Amino acid sequence: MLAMFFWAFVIGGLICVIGQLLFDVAKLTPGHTLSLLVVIGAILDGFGLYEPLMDFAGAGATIPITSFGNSLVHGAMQDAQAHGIIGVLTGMFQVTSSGISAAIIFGFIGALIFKPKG
Amino acid sequence: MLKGHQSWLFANRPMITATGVTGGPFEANGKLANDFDLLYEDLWMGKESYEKAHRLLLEEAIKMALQKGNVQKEQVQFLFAGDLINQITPTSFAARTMQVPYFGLFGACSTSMEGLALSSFVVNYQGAKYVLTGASSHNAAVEKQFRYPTEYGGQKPPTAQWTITGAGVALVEPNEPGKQHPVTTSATIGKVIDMGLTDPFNMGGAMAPAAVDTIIAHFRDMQLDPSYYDLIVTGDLGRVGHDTAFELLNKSGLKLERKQFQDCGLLIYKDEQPVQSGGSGAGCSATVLYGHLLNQLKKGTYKRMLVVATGALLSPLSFQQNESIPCIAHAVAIEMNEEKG
Amino acid sequence: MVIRYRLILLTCLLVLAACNHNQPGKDSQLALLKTMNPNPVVTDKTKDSDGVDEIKKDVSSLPEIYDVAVVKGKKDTLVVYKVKHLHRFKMKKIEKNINKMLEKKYPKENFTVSSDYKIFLETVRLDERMKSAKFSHREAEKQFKKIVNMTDNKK
Amino acid sequence: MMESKQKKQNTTLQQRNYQQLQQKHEIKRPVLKNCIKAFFVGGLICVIGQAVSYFYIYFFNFTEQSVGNPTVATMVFFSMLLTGFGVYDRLGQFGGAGSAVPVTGFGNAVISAAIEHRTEGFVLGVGGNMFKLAGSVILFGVFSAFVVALIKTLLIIWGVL
Repeated sequence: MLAMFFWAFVIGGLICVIGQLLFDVAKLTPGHTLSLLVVIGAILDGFGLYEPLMDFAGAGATIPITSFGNSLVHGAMQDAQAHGIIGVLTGMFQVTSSGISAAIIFGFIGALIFKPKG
Repeated sequence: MLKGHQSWLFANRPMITATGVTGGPFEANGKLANDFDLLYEDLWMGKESYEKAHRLLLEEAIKMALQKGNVQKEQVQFLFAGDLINQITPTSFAARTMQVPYFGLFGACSTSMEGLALSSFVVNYQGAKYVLTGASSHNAAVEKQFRYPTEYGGQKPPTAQWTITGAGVALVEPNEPGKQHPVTTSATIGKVIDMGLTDPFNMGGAMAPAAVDTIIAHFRDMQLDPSYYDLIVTGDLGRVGHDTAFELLNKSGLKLERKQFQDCGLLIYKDEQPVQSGGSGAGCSATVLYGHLLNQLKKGTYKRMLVVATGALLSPLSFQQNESIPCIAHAVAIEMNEEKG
Repeated sequence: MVIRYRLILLTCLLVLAACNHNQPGKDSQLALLKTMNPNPVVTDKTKDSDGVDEIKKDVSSLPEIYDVAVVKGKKDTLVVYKVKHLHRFKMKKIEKNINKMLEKKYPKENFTVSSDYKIFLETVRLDERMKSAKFSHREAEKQFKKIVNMTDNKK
Repeated sequence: MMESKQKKQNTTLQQRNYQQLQQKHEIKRPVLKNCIKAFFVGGLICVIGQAVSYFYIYFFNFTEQSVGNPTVATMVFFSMLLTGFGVYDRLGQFGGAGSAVPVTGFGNAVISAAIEHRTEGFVLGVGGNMFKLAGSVILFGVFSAFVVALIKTLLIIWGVL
């Protein structure tokens, strides 16, 4: 379990370093960088590489935004296996819904109770 | 009177009789806090939106200038002012409150000198007895429009600049000989210069050539040597733009000394404040000039100064559409009125 | 400001309440931290633990694995193990291998194999409860079925 | 790519000379320092995430596989608090990608936009602008996932995989 924390730290940190290099060396905006990372996550899952990384690094792989792409593919694949090709459309958000709905809900609650501090 | 190609000589030497300068909490911790007339502890300034706070900054600065100049707002003929927000609403709304005939200006961060040049021109030719001119910006309101939400955790590169929260307003009147006030003697209106830079986090680098172009034009039109001024101050080039402009000026053959060439964006904050490359925004040159620099002029630290306010004429839309950043700079020369006899 | 402080307080309370919600036994508190090597558990009275010991030994012999727990219920046998960290990349393959090996060797048994920490934790908890006399076999069987179900809808 | 090439051709000699001169004065981004900071901030956020997921494994009925959802939701909740108290923008300036890449950064993008545009009302302001930063992540995530999943499904149907 302690090894898990260690590897979560290392892998999570490294994914962030990739992001930082995209910021500073490739001079991408945060929006471009995050979009790119999500696409990379989706493609990695397409080759079946993201799941082992998640087994290995735990939150180090599930917390970075790359996992968003991964779980979108996952949801789509699950439904595709159950319902055929139409499942690709319908299953998309089955696994990821929590991140997006949490962001929407907490975003709205945030707007109700907070003011921007500047 | 037109002099040279793009400069005005103000033979009647209009006076800046009073100024009002307001600022926010970040400026209160800055180097020039003592030169502000009114500093707010809170960015909201008791208003329900940053845009309203922005308007309040300008309104208070105008009131302050009127009060110090002992003039009623009904006596004022014109107000020349502007800011950075869409359709310059904060300024227009302040003008609604003031009920003064109003010219809305947009020159991005060069608005302050655009306004001062126009006001001086109008007063010089007896077009008005009292003219108010000014510019303002509000950090959070401007960031919201041009960059990201203020609470967004994006990393700003070291070339980025900090939009200042503040408003500077000057009351311009016809010259009365012997009165100890700063006077404007000439102005040079710049043309739009675009060197093809596209990084919105490096405005200084984009604006430097515009400043240089206007400074060179000023000395050419006025047939002067840089040593005529003991201070040439740019608006908000920041560290990057200022260094670049200095090198460009020296390459062009104008002999400037480092001490003589300063920048409002570098003067306003302390080194340890996290402003990256320096201050910027329409309020930057306005607050520093109408506060700190005019105080120094009155004290005698400087005899003559040339203020070159620079503006980057971009919008969030234009840079998203991959347009480069066009820039402009306007210069106004200021000195103390001659003593009587 | 007051509202904000209340909000923080509320969060703290929520977290605390969640912490107190079920007090686990001493051993299971550390189940994720150290090697437990729990004894095989049999929830069914009628069967003895001979076969179970053997299963445990077989699975433990794999080099990628440490710490194995085996629970035998009425129908199913649950095998839970921890994978050495650097082998976690191959976790899916290891699971497949174990499944294959067990089915070959014990064709009569119905195996559920898992490497999930949660399942491991629950088997240790089950073991602890079994030791206390109050826990009947029927309750144990019920709890066991719950654990097996957990592995089914794990995704 | 095409565009940047075109842009280069459109610049005059004078512009190019100036850009070279300007580059000399441009303050370089401290890439190494930024990367180290991103590594530690990002790593730390992931460790907190790991701790949260063990918390859920321990006290609730979540397995390692299913714990991702509550963990993400909790991290976004933390992100809301930090954003609302005005801490996350400072963390972002320090940590760069370290705080932007984890899901907390996604939460921050949504929540900061929601808070910021509250003055324009809840429908047009909060509702209309909530996803102005994070929307592209959802768009490209969903579309790329669609393409990947479609290809994979077709390959499975055709018996290639």
